[in-house]
Parts: sequence; C-alpha cells; structure tokens
Amino acid sequence: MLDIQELEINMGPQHPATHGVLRIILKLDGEKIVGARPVIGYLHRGTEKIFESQTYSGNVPHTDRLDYTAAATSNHAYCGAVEKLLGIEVPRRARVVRVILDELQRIASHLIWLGTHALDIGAMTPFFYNFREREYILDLFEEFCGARLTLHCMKVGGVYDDLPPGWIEKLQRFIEVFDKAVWDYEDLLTGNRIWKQRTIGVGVISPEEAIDWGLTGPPLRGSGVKWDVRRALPYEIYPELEFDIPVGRNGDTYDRYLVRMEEMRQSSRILKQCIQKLEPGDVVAKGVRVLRPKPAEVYFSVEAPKGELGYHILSDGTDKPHRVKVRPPCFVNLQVLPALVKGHLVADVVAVIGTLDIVLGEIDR
Amino acid sequence: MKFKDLLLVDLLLGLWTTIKHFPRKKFTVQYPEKKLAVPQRFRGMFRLNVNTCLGCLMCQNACPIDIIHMEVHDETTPEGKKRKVVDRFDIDIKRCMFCGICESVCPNKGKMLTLRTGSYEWAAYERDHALYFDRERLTHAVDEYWAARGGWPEHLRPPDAADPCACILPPKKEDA
Amino acid sequence: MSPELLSWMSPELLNWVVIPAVKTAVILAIVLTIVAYATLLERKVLAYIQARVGPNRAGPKAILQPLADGFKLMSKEDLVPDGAMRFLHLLAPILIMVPALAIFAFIPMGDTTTLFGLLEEPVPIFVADLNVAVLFVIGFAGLGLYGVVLGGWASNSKYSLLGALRSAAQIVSYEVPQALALIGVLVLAGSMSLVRIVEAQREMGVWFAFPGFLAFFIYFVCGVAETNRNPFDLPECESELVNGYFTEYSGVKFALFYMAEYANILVVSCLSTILFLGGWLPPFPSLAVWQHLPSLPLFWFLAKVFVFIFFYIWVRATFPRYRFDQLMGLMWKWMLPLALANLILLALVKLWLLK
Amino acid sequence: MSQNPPAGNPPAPAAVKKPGQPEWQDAAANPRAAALKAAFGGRVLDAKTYAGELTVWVEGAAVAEICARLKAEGYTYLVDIAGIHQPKVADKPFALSYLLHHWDTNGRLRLKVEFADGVEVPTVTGVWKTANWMEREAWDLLGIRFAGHPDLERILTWEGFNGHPLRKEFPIEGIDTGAAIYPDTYPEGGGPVKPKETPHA
Repeated sequence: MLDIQELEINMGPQHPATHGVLRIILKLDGEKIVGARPVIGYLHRGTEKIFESQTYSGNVPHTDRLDYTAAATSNHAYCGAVEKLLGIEVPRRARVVRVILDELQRIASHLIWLGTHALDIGAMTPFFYNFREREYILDLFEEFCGARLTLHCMKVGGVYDDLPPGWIEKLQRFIEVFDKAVWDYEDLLTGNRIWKQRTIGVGVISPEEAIDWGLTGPPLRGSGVKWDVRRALPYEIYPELEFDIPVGRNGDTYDRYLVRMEEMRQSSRILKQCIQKLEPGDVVAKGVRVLRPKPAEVYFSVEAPKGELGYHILSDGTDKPHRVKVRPPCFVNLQVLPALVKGHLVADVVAVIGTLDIVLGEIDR
Repeated sequence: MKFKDLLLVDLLLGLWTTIKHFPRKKFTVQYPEKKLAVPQRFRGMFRLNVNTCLGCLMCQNACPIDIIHMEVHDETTPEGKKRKVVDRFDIDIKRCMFCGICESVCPNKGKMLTLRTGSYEWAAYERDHALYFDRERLTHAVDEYWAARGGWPEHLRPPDAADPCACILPPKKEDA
Repeated sequence: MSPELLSWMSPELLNWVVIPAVKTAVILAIVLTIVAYATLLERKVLAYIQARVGPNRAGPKAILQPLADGFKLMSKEDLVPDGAMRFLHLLAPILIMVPALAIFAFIPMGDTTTLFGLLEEPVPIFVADLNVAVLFVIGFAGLGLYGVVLGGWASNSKYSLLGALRSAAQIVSYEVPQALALIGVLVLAGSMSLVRIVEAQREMGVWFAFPGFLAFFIYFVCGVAETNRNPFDLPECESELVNGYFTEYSGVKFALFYMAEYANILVVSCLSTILFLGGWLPPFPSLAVWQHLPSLPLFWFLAKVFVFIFFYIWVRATFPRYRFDQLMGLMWKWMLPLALANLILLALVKLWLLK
Repeated sequence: MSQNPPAGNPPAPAAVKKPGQPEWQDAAANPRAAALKAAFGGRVLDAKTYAGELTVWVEGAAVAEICARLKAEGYTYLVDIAGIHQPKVADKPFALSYLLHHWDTNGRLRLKVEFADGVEVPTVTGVWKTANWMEREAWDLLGIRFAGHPDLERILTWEGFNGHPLRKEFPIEGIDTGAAIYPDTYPEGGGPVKPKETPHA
C-alpha cells in the first residue's frame, strides 16, 4: 500500500517572510496546512533580567530594543509605568510631545508593516514607497533626539529634550506629504483584485475568539471590536483629541489591512491637533533624579502600533526594579497563528504572519 | 462580477501609480559621494574634554550596560584646591548603544562628555582594538575625524574645538 | 566578401552547414547579450519605479553590471546539497537553458538583410523558416518544465520540491489557453510558419493584435505565467518558498536558471511581437508613408520586444502575487473559456470579414 | 551585579520620600473585592489598591475557579500573567499576577497568588486561550508549574535548557550551557578583548 505522509516543513528561523527569526513547523497535506506550531525564542536576550539589574532610568534605552520598529511607544509604556509607580506628574508640554512621538511612531511602524506585508504577498513596490515616507519620520526623530531607530526619546518624567526650533514646521510638511502618499498605497493595493483575492477571507477570526485569544490592536479591531487603549484607558492628552477608531467587519486579513491604513490617517489627524495644542512649558518633571520607589506593583499600558503594550513593574524599595514584566502585544497576537492558518495554503501563512504584524524583538525579549 | 471589473480598472490604476514614479526624482542618496547633513542632536561618537571633567563617576554609574571604566585620584593644585584627576577613562564603544544617558547625567553639561559630534563613519576592521576607546582616543579621535574632513561643521562645533590643542591630557598618577 | 573566398566550398556545404552555423553563432551572441542586459534593464526599471537609482557602480551607467554579475556568479562555489541527485542537479539548469535558446532558431527578427550592403544578395535574418514553427515553439517551451521539475526534485529540499510541484501544475494550466490563443492567430494567418504569419499581417495591412485582441491578452497573461514572473511567480516565489526550485543552486548553475528566465521572457516577447504586433513590420504596414521611409526591420522588431520586456518589468513592479489555487482558477475558469470564445470569434472574422 | 538586598527586608530608610508617590490602601470595602470575598470566603485573602489598581490576593489552588467565575462576570480579556520570584518572602517565594480586564466597564483587576517553590498552580488555559503561552513563559523563565496545562514546554529558552533565568539566584551573566561557541567574556574591569587563539594557528 502507498504510505501517505504529511510533509513537515520548517518555515524559518531564516525565511524571508517570517519577519525575523520566527520558526513555524508546518505540517502540510499537499499545500494545505494541517498543523502549525510557532517556535520562538531565537532572539531571547533576557531583557527582563537586565531590567532587574539596572536603575529605573537606566532601563529606558533597553526598552527601545524590544519593539525596535516602535521604540517611542516602548519608551512611553515603560516611563508611564514608572511615573504611575512614583506618582510623577508629567508636564503638559511633555504630554503633547509624547503623543506626537507616539503617533509618528505609529505611522512609521505601520509603514514598515505595510511594506513587508505587501512584499510577502508579492507586491514589491509599496515597500519602497513606504520606506521613503518612513525616512521622513526617522529624520524627524533624528532631529528631535539624535537617533533614528532605537530612540530613547523619553525619560521618566518627560521627554528627552525640548523640540528643536523649526521642528513643528517640518512635521507639518511631513503631514502634507504623507496625506498624499497614502493614496499611492491605496491605489496600488486596496482595490487591486489580486490583493483582494489574497487577503479577503484569509485568517478569519470572530470577535469572541479574538478576545479569548487576548488579541489587541489592529488584529482585534479588524474583527469588529471597537477597543483601543487610547480610548478605553486614556492616558496623556488622548481624551482631548478627536480621532476615530476604525474597525473591520469580517476579521480577515483584508479588514486588518484596512484598519491599519485608516489608523495611519487618524494618526495624521491626531498630529494636526497636537500641533495646535502645543504650548510652551517644561518638558521634564521637576525633581526626578534618583528614583527609589517603595515596594509597590503597577501596570501601565499604552496603545502601541501592534496593540496593548504594558509594563508591569514591581518595586522593592531599592533604586532597581524587583521585576519588570512586559506585556508585548506581538507575543499574544502571534499565539493565534495556528488557529488562523489551519486549512489554508502555504501562501496564506505569510499573509497571516504579515497581518499580525509581529516583531520578534518584542516576542522573544 | 461588475462590468468595471472586466475593464481591469484596478490593475490599470496600479500600473499608472507605478509608472508615475518612473520619471520622478529619485529618493536615495549615493552615499560616499553625497552625504546627508547630520542634525545637531545626532548621537555620534564620544568626545571627551578631560580638562573640564570633574571625575564624579556619574556617567560610569549611569551607563545602562556598564561599558564606561573610570579611575580617578585626588590631587591638590598649586593654589591649594583639591580636585580629582582622571587617570583612566575607557569606553567600550563596540558594546555602546548610544543612548546618551552618560551625556545627560554629566554635571558639566555639554563640555565634558558629549555625543553630539555628528560623526558616524567609524567602521573598523579590528573590532577588538579599533572600537575600544581609551582616554587619549576619546579626547582626540573626533577632532582628528573632523580635521580629516575639513574641520568641524559650524552647527556642531563644541566651544573648545577652535584650538585643536585645547585638550592636553593631565598626567596620570604613575607619571606624576 | 567576395565569392572567391568561399568558392572552395560546395554550395550544399555552404547553404546547409556554414551559413546556418554562422547565423546561429550571431543570433546566440545577440540573444545572450540581450538576455544579459535584460537583467540590467530589469534592475534599473524597477529601481526607477521604486524611487531609487539602481545599480550604477560597474562602469559608466552600470554598463558593465551584467559582466560583473556574471563574474561574481562564476567565481562562486558550486554547492550541491547533501542527498541531492548530482546528475539531475546538474542536468536541470542545462535542460531549462537549452530549449530557451533553441527556440531562437525559428524566430525571424527580420525578413532579409544585406548587412548595410556588405553582402551581395540579401540573407534572411533567421536560421530556419520551419513550416510548423509554432508547434516547435510550443513544444520547446514545454521542455523547459523538465528543468524546473528536475531541479526542484533533485535538490533534496522541501521548498524546492513544492516549487517544482507548483510549476508542473501551473504549466499544465496555462499551456492550454496559450495554445488556444495561438490557434486563433494560426486561423487568421493560415500558416504555422512564423515568417508566413508576419507576411500575412503585411498582406492584411493590420497587426493581428487588433482583430485578435483577446488572443493577445490571453497570450500575454499566459506568457507571464510561462516565464514564472510576478504575479504568477509561484514556483519561485521568494516570500513563501524561498526561491522555490532554485533555492539550492549556486554559482554557474544558478546563473543558468537566472538567464533562462530572461531568455524565456525574450522568447515570449519575440513571439508576441511576431504573432500579434507584426514582427519587423512598421505600424499599419499598408500605409503609403512607409514606402518612402527606409525599412528598418531589426529596429522595429527590437523596439517592440523592448516594449514588451519593459511591460513585463512594469507588471512585476506593480502587482501582488496570486495564490496557487487562484492561478489555477484564473486559468481554467477565465482564460480557457475566453480563449475558446476567442477562437470561434476569430474563425468567424476570418470566414466573413477577411474573405 | 548582584542586587539582592540584605535579608530581613528593612523599610529602606534611605528612600527619598516623593511627595507624589501613592500608598497602598486597604480595599476590603471595594464592591468587586467584597463580592469575591463573599463568593469565595477564606480563599480570598486580601484586597488592596495602589495607584487606583485593585489587587486581590487569592489562594493558589482556587485561582482557576475564581478566574472562571470572573470571566462569566465580564472579565473576558486576560491581559497578562506575570510570574514573580520573591526570595525574601520565605514561605511563599513565588507569585503570579493575573491582570484581568472587564470588557464592559474597562475596569481592571489583579489577582495575586503567592505560593511555595514546587507548588503547582491550576492552569487557566481552560478559561482563556491566551493563557497558554503566558503560562509557558512563566514556567520557562521562573519554573512555575501549572497543573493541567496542555503543552507546558519551554518557550523562550531552548528545549533542554537547564535553569530558569528569571529566578533571582540565576546569574545575570548567564550560565555555561555548553552551547556558546565563542565564550565572549570581557576582561575584569574593562579593556580590549584579547584576540582568541585559533586552534589552527
């Protein structure tokens, strides 16, 4: 008799579409996936252990290295947690600047996502257009804090520095350029029949399942759940800002794509409002020098581009945290991958990985 | 299936979008020939001014990855003032992540240890030796870097950089 | 060239061996040069579309880039994976390259030339004018599949194997509508000789692309699939199968696969030019204005081929990739009925309109 | 590098009193905590708030049961499970922090479980699917075992790794697992790394 065997294939850790060093053990029946098991940890650097050996303010640059495509929101979540722990009041101007940085970072991160996602599905040109626009953002970051990727742009009690002269004008110019450039991406992808065929109905997850799997960010909103940390548990000046939370309808890859595209527009809208709200003032809280909190436990989360990014800090009365637990959105979102790809074809795996928008630096910590 | 779909409008729109960019100005910069201007706050290589260093060890203690190694000793100046003299100031650049914390905790702000030197072309073949900076290299390397490139750019020039011999290293403990 | 120089040869030897051999060498040289520069063209056009400059280091305007690529690939180690079938692993790139080049024997790049008066009597610019050339071309194009499948199978890699399997399925899918589209042209021209097809377009005074618009479209789409290019580059798609059937190839063998892809593009472009765009004929060849202008067969031919290759690159820069099952669906559910309808349409056109 | 403070847990007299730092407050009167206390009695140990966050200490063996009930009450989203090693607490050196989110009120609740080394905590994977990897992570990094977990394997370190890196006794320099090809040790007190001797030279 013929012996029928499932083909077991190792996708990764070195594979063009796994966005880093993710490894997925796929079980294939022909090209159909009967089982998938993500294997992570290839980028594990023991960041949480390092956190325990450094001072509260010395940890901030380490948070850059978790989600290296969105360092500003990582900084924000950590600094916010420490401020909550110590009851530090952040000056008004610093809050506005933080929101500006967050939203710029959200656009930058979504641009990377869009470029790589489209590249996975075979459209190579959006990648370059996205990176062109992202380059403007990185230039803005560089001018603000001196680094492009691992920013260290915030510190406990405020932001790295005040905005340099002329920065706001450059930001306004970027918003103008960006609002036009988004239409290029839409023209290339949104209506394209191949793009639609590749994404509609792929990786569908219902809202109930999405909540049960703990999805946050665009994967959750793509399923139609209108939930965003910026609205649900507001922080900084988000309650004053007007923006919409885009939600999908079907919970498939295409809806998640549309959600992120709309989020970029909303971020640009927030940026415009923030420029109006910017007033002169301090950018760092006064008297934040040596941080030595009493034993306590706090959790603070922000809406990172990938979802809810939280820092859980336990202090023990010394100047070093007792335990810092990161709640990375990618780690939780990736978990759902086997459920999303089962029954689909190999080509859909890359589409689903792309739509989850994972960053292995954050997953493996 | 709508009639519009049969006309391949979506595909033609994509083709138009790409060809639109064909004659446009290119975005990339041809690196060795052209270089982008570095903003003032760019965190580049360290520059040390030993003369103004207080020897307070703040940067060493603040470094999140413990790559600054310092040794200081006390000395009395001829005027009878006590001061600290830095014998050793080593930075293990190859492990540095250029977070700028050492610069921001420095009490002698902007004069002693600065990262805002705008220099970034520090590639080396020997990572073990070329990327370990001791006191002498930290003091002179950035000045030499800019001297080889026609002098400091105006917006980056530190106040003491006008005179290239401004930083004369104080004697080490064993020399004295 | 004086006839005395060649007088020691018998006319049979001259006509059947020497002249074809010389022509073959010349055409091979032209084809390989075009193939080499097609790689450069692709990189440059992609770069320009993507707001970047592309290769510009090897020589002025990167004119030496293909040479540099070639030297680089040839100096690479030839790796054969563990457990691969060495013979088949070697055979596959040859099997894919040879048919791609062999097709050029039947492709007329022009009617006749005197090489600017160098030759006394005009010589046809093709090696052979076969009366069943279209059949040969389809057959040889199908042979290239063996290279892909063997290459994927002999590599002892699961990604390569999947690529090979996809390729086999894909070729079965697209060859049917492609052949049907070609039959439409044959109906219009009434011949299978490629030279004769161009002549027929001259006689009709219009390129076949106009009456056979559907056939042209189908042939183009299938041609993209035949050359494994985006949006149908499933056998070698980089983001899923890590280059598919040639994942495990390096050095000269990889270069052969790579060149075969461009040779195939050239084949499809040349064939579309001949079948639908009037080969070496100027646009609307029956217009009187062409009588007063010098006929530039090679120019027209190469210009049309260039437009085609450009279009290929343009398409690659624009579209996402189809999925395996969607490609099959497209071919069987859309292209095949369309091709059949087109065949009937062209037959009717031929019957009543072009009597 | 060791940062373990001396045993005995003094109240850190050197601590700078920040005017703004919040204090722990007893939350027995909190309606959510009171409801839990009423439902589970002695298995709910304590309830406090800090900076507006409600923390409820519960018994380890009851956590799955309490979670299931809370989920039915609207806590459908499990935000995070944080494993904690607290060697200073002699009898209960390990702790788990479950952070729950109420979907309708956007309220959050932290369940805290403290237990001795080697005690198995019932898994909550049956309550929330998302708990799977979080519990695997706690097992991998801290060595906390979960009773009834379907797939309790290492997740961030590799299979066969010896030790649990986030325990306080685990050295921050790492351990010699035999896996490192290049022992990248830096000289004591800094200095350039000496070029390694190659075996063939």
